[in-house]
Parts: sequence; C-alpha cells; structure tokens
Amino acid sequence: MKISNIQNEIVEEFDIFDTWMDKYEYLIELGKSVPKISDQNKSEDNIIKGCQSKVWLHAEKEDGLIKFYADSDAIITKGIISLLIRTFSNQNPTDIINANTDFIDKIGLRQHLSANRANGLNNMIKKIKYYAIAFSKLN
Amino acid sequence: MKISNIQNEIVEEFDIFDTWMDKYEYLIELGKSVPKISDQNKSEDNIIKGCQSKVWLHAEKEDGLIKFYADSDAIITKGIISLLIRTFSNQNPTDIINANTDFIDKIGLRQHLSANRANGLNNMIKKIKYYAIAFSKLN
Amino acid sequence: MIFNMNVLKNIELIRKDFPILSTKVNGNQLIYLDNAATSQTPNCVIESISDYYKNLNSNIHRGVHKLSQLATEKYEESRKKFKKHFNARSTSEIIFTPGTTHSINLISNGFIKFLKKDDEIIVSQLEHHSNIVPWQMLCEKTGAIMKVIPMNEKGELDLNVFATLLNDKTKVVFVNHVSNALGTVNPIDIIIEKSHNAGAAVLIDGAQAAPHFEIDVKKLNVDFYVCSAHKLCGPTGVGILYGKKEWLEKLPPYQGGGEMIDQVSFEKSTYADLPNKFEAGTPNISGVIASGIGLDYINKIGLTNIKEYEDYLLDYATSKLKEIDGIKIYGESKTKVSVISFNIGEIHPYDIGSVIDNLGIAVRTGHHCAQPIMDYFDIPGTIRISFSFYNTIEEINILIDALKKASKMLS
Amino acid sequence: MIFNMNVLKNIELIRKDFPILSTKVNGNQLIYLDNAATSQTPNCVIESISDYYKNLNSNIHRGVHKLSQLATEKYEESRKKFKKHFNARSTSEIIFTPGTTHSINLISNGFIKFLKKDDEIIVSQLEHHSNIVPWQMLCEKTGAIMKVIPMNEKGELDLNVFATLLNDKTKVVFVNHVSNALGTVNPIDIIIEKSHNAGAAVLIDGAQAAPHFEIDVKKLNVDFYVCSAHKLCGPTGVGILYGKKEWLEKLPPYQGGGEMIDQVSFEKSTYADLPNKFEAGTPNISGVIASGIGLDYINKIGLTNIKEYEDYLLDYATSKLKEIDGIKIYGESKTKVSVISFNIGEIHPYDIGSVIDNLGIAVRTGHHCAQPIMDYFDIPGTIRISFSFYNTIEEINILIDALKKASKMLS
Ligand SMILES: Cc1ncc(COP(=O)(O)O)c(C=O)c1O
Ligand SMILES: Cc1ncc(COP(=O)(O)O)c(C=O)c1O
Repeated sequence: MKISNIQNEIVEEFDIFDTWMDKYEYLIELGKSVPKISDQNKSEDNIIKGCQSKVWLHAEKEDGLIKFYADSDAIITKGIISLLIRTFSNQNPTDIINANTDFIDKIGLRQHLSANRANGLNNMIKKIKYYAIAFSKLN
Repeated sequence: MKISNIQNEIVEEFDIFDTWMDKYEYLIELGKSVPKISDQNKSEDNIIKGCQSKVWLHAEKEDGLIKFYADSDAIITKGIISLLIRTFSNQNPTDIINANTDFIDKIGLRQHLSANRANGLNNMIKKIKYYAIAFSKLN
Repeated sequence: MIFNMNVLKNIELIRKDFPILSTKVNGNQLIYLDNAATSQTPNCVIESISDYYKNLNSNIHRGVHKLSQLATEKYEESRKKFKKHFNARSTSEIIFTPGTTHSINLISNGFIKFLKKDDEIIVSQLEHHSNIVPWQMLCEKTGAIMKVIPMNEKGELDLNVFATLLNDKTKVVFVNHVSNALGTVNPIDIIIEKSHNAGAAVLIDGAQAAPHFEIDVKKLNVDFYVCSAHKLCGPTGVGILYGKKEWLEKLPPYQGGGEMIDQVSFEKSTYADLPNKFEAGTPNISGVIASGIGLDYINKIGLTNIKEYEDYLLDYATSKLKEIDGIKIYGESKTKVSVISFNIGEIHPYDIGSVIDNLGIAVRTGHHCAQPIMDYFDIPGTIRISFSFYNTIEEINILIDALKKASKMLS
Repeated sequence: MIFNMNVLKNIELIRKDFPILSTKVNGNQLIYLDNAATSQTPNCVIESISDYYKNLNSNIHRGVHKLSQLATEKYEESRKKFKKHFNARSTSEIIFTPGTTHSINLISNGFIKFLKKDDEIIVSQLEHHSNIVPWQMLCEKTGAIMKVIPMNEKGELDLNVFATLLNDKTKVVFVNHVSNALGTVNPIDIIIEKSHNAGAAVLIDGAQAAPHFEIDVKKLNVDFYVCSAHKLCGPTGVGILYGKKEWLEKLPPYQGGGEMIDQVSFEKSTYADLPNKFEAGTPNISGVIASGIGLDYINKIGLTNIKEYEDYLLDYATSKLKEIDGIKIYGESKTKVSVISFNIGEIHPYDIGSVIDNLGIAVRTGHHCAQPIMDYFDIPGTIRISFSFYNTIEEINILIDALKKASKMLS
C-alpha cells in the first residue's frame, strides 16, 4: 500500500475514538504488537537521542524495500513506533524520503504527547528518512 | 564647649535654612573653611574607605584632648567633615566615645545625602570613635 | 497524626496566594507535585518584581542617585534576611549567586588552590549532578581523588563506610542535606563533625532542605551551605551561598568583573572585601530582592508548621501509594522529607508521567539528575512526587486515582 | 539634523510604556540618564514576568508535564529570537548566562585550555573591568602575557599600535564594541579582521552596543559576542553569549551540574550538546523569557530609528554642555553613541552628582568600572550621562539648567 494510504487508514482508525484516553489506549495496544527487535540490533549505535525513554531503530534493505525494526522501553513510545513502522516499513527509499509526516497531527495526539516525546518522534522520523537516503545512495 | 552644646548650635544654624539647597550651600561654605591637612598626613593609612570621594582623617593628642585633621577631594564631603571636626576636635576621649551623633539627622540633610555618602559619614564617625578609644587606652 | 490544625485550616487561604494553582491543564485543575524541581510563586513575590521594575530599577552599588540607592538598600536588606534566617555571623557570609549549581562551582573552583595530586575529596552516592560534576572537574584539574559514601537499599548513607573513607588526605566533603531523588534527610551533623575531626571542610547542598525546615549554620558549624531561591517560593536565577568568613576570605575569587574589585590597573588588580569579592558584575537585582520576599512569606507561615504539615502529607501519600498494585517506593529512610520516588510494576515511569499529565497532574519522571542513584537500583528512572505546604490531601487522593487509572491502561 | 520624525512624535507614547519614568524623586520628576548602567523596563517585560509566575512557572527541559513543556518552549523561543536578532547560524550558538560578566568569565576560563606560558592576549585601554579582570586571572593561571591597545586623548584606540602588538603568539583579542565610560564606538570590524589574520580569536563585549544599533555576528565574523539583557530593556540576571559553533564545541564546559551533562557516573561524566553544555543548573527562566520580550520591544521601535534618535539627543546634549563654563568632555571620538562623560572645572564629579540627584536627575559619577581610562586622564572620575530612546530634548534642557545651578553652588 502507498504511504499516504496507510496514513489515511491510521487517521481513520483513530477517528473512532473521541477522547485522548481512548486514543492512548489504542496506541498502547498497538505498542504491544510491535514485533521484537533482536538484541544484537539493540545496540548503542541504534539508539535515538532525545527521549526519556530509549528508542532503538534498525533498518535493512530487502528487494529494494526498506524494513524497519524498532523498540522502546516505554509502551507509549512503542505505540508511536508501531505507527511509524506500519507506515514506512516495506516501502522504497524514494517514497519514504518524499513522504509527508503530518498524520501524527491528524490523529490528534500531538498535544497529548509531551514535548520530549514529540521531539523524540521528530527524531525518529528524521532517522527513518536518513536511512532511506543512505539506502538510496547505496544503489 | 561640650559636644552636645556644639551639636545644638549646629542644628540651630541649619534651622535657619528652609530648603535642602540652602542647607547644601551653607555646608559647602563650611567645607571651604576646613583648615588644610598636611600632605604627610594625607597618607594611604589615613584614607577612609567607602566613599566615591577620598577622605583623609588624622588625629593627634594634645593636653589630654584629641585634635582631628581631615580633608576630602569633594567639597560636600568637606562640609560634613567641618561639622565633625567642629564637634569632636579638642574634646577628651571619653566624651567623644560617649557622644551621641544624631545631629546629622537633625539638621535635615541625611535624606539628601547619597547612601554612599551617608555610609562614608558613618565610617568617619566610627573612625573618630576608634581614635578616641585608642587614645584613651594610651593613657 | 498530630499537626497544627491552623495550617490545615488556612490551606485554602494560602493557596489563594499562588495564582498558578488555579490554572487548568487539558481541562483539569492543575495538581502541582513537582515542588522539588521548583516551587510555585506567591503573589507577594510576583508583585515585588513588578514593583522593582516600576519604581526602583537601577544598577546597585556605587550609584549616587536615589534609585540606585533605594535598589542597593533593598538588595542589601535581602542579604540581611538570609543572614538572619540561616543564623550566619555576618552579612559578609551571605553571597548571592545565580543558583545552587553556580554556588557549588564557585566553591569547587576555589578549592583548586587547596588541593594537590592524590588529595582526597568525598561525595555521597545520593548527590544531584550539580554536586558531583563540579568536583569531578576539580579532580581533573588537580589530580585529587573522589571517594563515594555508599548508600543502602533504603537510600540511607552508610556512615560506617564514611568513617573509613576519611583520612588526613581528605580535604573536602560535599553531601546534600536532603536527596532530591529520594527525599532522604542525611545526618549532616555527624558528617560535619567527623569531617572536621579529620581536618576536612564540608559543603552541604541544601537545595532540597531549605524549603522544608529550619537551618542554623552556626549550630551545624558547616563551612558552606548552598540553596536556590526558586525552590524557596522565590524567582528563578538566584542562589544563596553561606560560607564561613574564614573560608570565604581564604578562597580566591571565582569571577572577575565590576563590583568584585577594589583597584584595577593592567599591572595588577586588587579584590574587594566580602561579600562583593564573589559578586562580580550586575547581579540579579530584582531576583535577589524578590527572594527575600519569598523567604518572608515562608517565615510568615513558619517552617515548623510547614514541616509538620508536609510530613503529614508525606505519610498520607506514602500509605495510600502502598495500596497500589505493584508499586515499589525508592527511598525508605526513617528521616525523609517531601519527596516520594516510585515505580509501578514494569511500567516505564515516563509512560505514567505522560498519562497523568493529561489528567492535570504535574510530577517529574526520569533520573532526577541523580544517575548514580538510578544505577544503584538498576532502573532508568522513577516517578517523583514532591510536596509543598500548599498541597492538599485531596490532591493526593486525585493523584492516587490517576495512578491507578494509568497503571491499568499501561499494563 | 535629519531623523525619523515619527520616532519623535511617538516619544510620549513610548514613555508611557515605562512606568518608572513617571516616578518622582525628592518632589521632582525623575530624569533617568543612567541608561548605560541599566535600561528601564517596559510594561510588556514586567507583565511577561508576572505572566510566567502566574501561568507557566516550572523547571525546564526533561519535564514531562505541560507546565514544564510550556516553560521550555518559551525559553527556547527566546533563544530563537536572539539567534535571529544577532544573525547567528544556529540556536546552538546562543548561550544564556547570568550576565556579560559571567559570559566573559566563561570564555576566558575556557581559554586556559588553549594558552601556555608566554602566549599573548590583547585588551584595549577602553575596557570595562569585566573585560579586564577575568583575563588577568587567565594570565595568572597560564603565564600568558596581556598587551594593551592604547587610546588617544579623544578616547579612540590606536590601530597602528594594535597592528604591532599582533603576532603569532597572540591567541585572543578582547575589546568592547562601545566604551561604557566614553561612548566610543570601536572599529571592531578592522580589529576582528587583523586578529584573524594573525590567527587570534576575538571576543567583543557588546554590553553597550547591543542597545543602540544592529549587530550581525555573521557579517562581523566575530568569534564571541556578549551582552546583558538588563541594558536591553530586559530584566536583571540574564546575559546573552554568542559563540561560533566551532569555538563553543572546542571550549571546555565552564560549570558542572544538571542540564550540561549527558551521562554521569562517579567514574566519568560526558557532556551534553550545545547550547546545554554551557547552561548548567536551573537557569533564570523567567528572566530569559522576559529578555526575549524586551528584545521584541526594541525591535518594534527599530534599532535604526533608535540610533537616529539617540544620535540626535547626543549631538544636542553635547553642544548644550559645551556652553557650560569650565566643562571638559572626555571621549570625543567621531564615532560615538549614547554616552557623554565630563567634568566641570575642578569640581568633584560626586558633588555634582549629589546636587543634581536632589533635583531628580539620575546620572552616574565615578570611574564607571573603567579605572584605566580615568588613570589615562588622571582624574578620579567623571559625570556620565547616557541616553536611551525614551529620553527627550526637554530632559536634556532640564539637565543643563541643573548642571549650571550645581556648578554655581559648588565653585
Ligand atoms: C562595556 C561593558 N562591559 C561589561 C559590563 C558588565 O555587564 P554586567 O554587569 O551586566 O555583567 C558592562 C556593564 O556595565 C559594560 O558597560
Ligand atoms: C539537591 C539539589 N542540588 C542542586 C540542585 C541544583 O539547583 P539549581 O538547578 O537551582 O542550580 C538541585 C535542584 O534540582 C537539587 O535538588
């Protein structure tokens, strides 16, 4: 599926919930379903700075598409990660580089995330795009 | 004359003037009449700290009485000095030590002196009393 | 629980003095339980700042004009207030700085003069980074060695080990009076006495103690005591440094500039007397004046009343928290004040903090600038609640409900 | 005189923004001509401080809760404002400190790392003590030698001599942009270029320049530029330090504490990235935010308008002062701003200051923390008047009358 379609899908899913609390609960549920990242990829190199919680992000390329693996020690952060992976994993580098990322605002959670977390989110997106740029240059 | 009498005399003199400006002018006139202090007594040791202007104070004992010599490079300060000398010079140590010094408040100039100057004035009075104490112990 | 009922009765009146306490967060009434980070500010302090800029603002010392004199007087009046409050011998012993961190750096930097290679200095495991890093920098510069007083699982310092660390190479010991991360009140009287017997100077970081109980530097016989006005109902940007006159005279000046000098020429400058020697440049004049007003406010309520009431809140909250499933409280010293640090089950403290923030409750999460304590417990951080005298039992009840809700969501 | 008539027309409106300007001293309307010591504070800045304590007060960075986030945002917004104002490359290049004096000490302390015995550093004869003493302390610690750019009787630096002082041992040159004692605007573009050619870094003390005209650190290519908010319509207790990123990264941290570290253990601490590396401890949060509001206020009026209007006041006052018998003006550089230093006959400046203070006029007297300049002229001090954009021609007329009166009384 195209990135923008996935994003629209996510926005629609969150639209069902009226309160931030229900949205948080859904996010937490999603967080629980993030596939485990291997310990070897939980390396210092893969840590993203700027979060109170730790975030690891690892990427691999398979058949021209980038696969992202990520984890966090905080469950809300993991929920956010799950949205990012669903959106960006298994996409090709160019699409990732060009992707719009305002769907986080559209699901209405931005003002309920702490500034640190919002910052962390920005850093994650930045790192995802860096991976895409790096992989696109490897071609 | 007794210290308190001299002080009363000074207070009466200043009572003639209604405005701070007239009082200042009188003070300045008095300042001009302070006898010169010898250069050798204008030593670093005799400088009193805490003034923007410099103040030198020197004391000698003659016939059981203390004689004060003082000078300043600022004329208003010199006026204040003249009042202090008139009051405390040629008095015996015990009287100086016990003297009340609120006549400065009574002449109504305190609130027209800068805090630095008021401080300087306090330091001068302190030094005068120290001299008196020192000389009284020399007996 | 015995406490002064008057305080409790007046609590609603006291709360009215703090405008921020009636703000809303995300539609909920703000519940501010982050007092160890910074205390809130009563109207009288806010007004003192406005008043300063509307009527007095002027650079202090050396000015002839009235504004400058009035501002100087008010500034020095504040010094007298802190002198009296901490029972210092003289106003020369009270230095205003930009904060506790600055004060500690001022002292640690001065000790360069007194330390040589292989000299020893002693820190506790309970310290805030501000009372660790400046001394590490000192060690780097001098080759001195830092020893650590360890703590036990209750968050109490081990004084037996401390005794073995002291020897004739020990030059300075620096310990906080109250741990910001755990709330432990340390036995600083014993630490000071033992250190002095070994010939070492003592700096006590009182940032977390000064807001909660009386401190008498003369009785404590402490060499340096430091705290921050912003934790004392005062404004940001002001620290209070008490130092024994003998020490402050011996220590070299920290910063060069206006005020702190007597004479300047390109050949040689001579330094001003205390306290000016350590107050280079234009200080935070409005802040220092307002800090004195904040102190007055605290003293009007009375630290004895404050301590009693805050202990009551602490006991109540501790027992209520213990009813929550899976809770683990860090720091269970018998002597504690104002602070409770905890985690719930395996839930990341940051997650709890985020959820209850949306419910209007302000707590701190993380390592609280005390990583060595987190390392000891092998955790990334804790949730920390910290009380002030304007908090209420009702707020604690709301907190407990919120924590239960968050814990359910996040497990 | 050509100037923007709009500024003049709006002056009464502008004055209304400054509540202190309508206070009385000794029954007279206050005339504030001590702006070089500290500028007055507009209502918007005073309100910003109240607003902070009423709605936002909270310790910044690392906090999860909304207050902490709002306060952090506002604090960082202020950094963005100064970044833009001085045209820095990035917000990492803007460090908030407690004042200019602190900023200079921060840099001079950092240079310990780069200086060895017999290295040279260059100061000017026109400096404020804050830009002399910290460097003298540096020389004491490193054995480096301080050379002095001399000035002429007009109060201008001798650039020919400066050229001969520079050599490959010169490591750093520190000069003010504007002399606080004489008002001279120094040719810092030339000084920076020549210093760089010789491989030396340059710190410009802009405490007296920033309030009066536009400054572009990128165009100036300066390494460090420092100023104080309290001279920029902001509150006391805040300094702004611009440093080139390359330099700030190379310099060691100045103070240890919270915020400025990344990881702390007793074995080793690692430092945080810029700008936090230089902002240890709780900063003057309300002050930094209010400083940004003060800057906005100045920019609303516009520094081009301000410069034009202040030059007009300066010219008018200079020519009026010259009509007074026995007046001697110190500092007659062609490039001057805001400040006039003078004496009348043999009268002690302090005497004049005292008399006109009673008439409600606030000026500064003394050495203005620039003793080397006083030594040059062999005088104990001067009377200094210094303008801001809210001063008026009428105020100058009253000043002139008062000076004549004082001079008559005191001669
Ligand atoms: C030229 C100059 N440099 C430095 C300073 C010191 O500034 P602050 O006192 O704000 O640290 C001043 C202030 O008087 C100054 O005029
Ligand atoms: C125990 C302790 N020491 C030092 C500090 C640092 O104080 P400041 O940030 O005001 O410099 C704090 C503040 O959090 C503290 O709690």
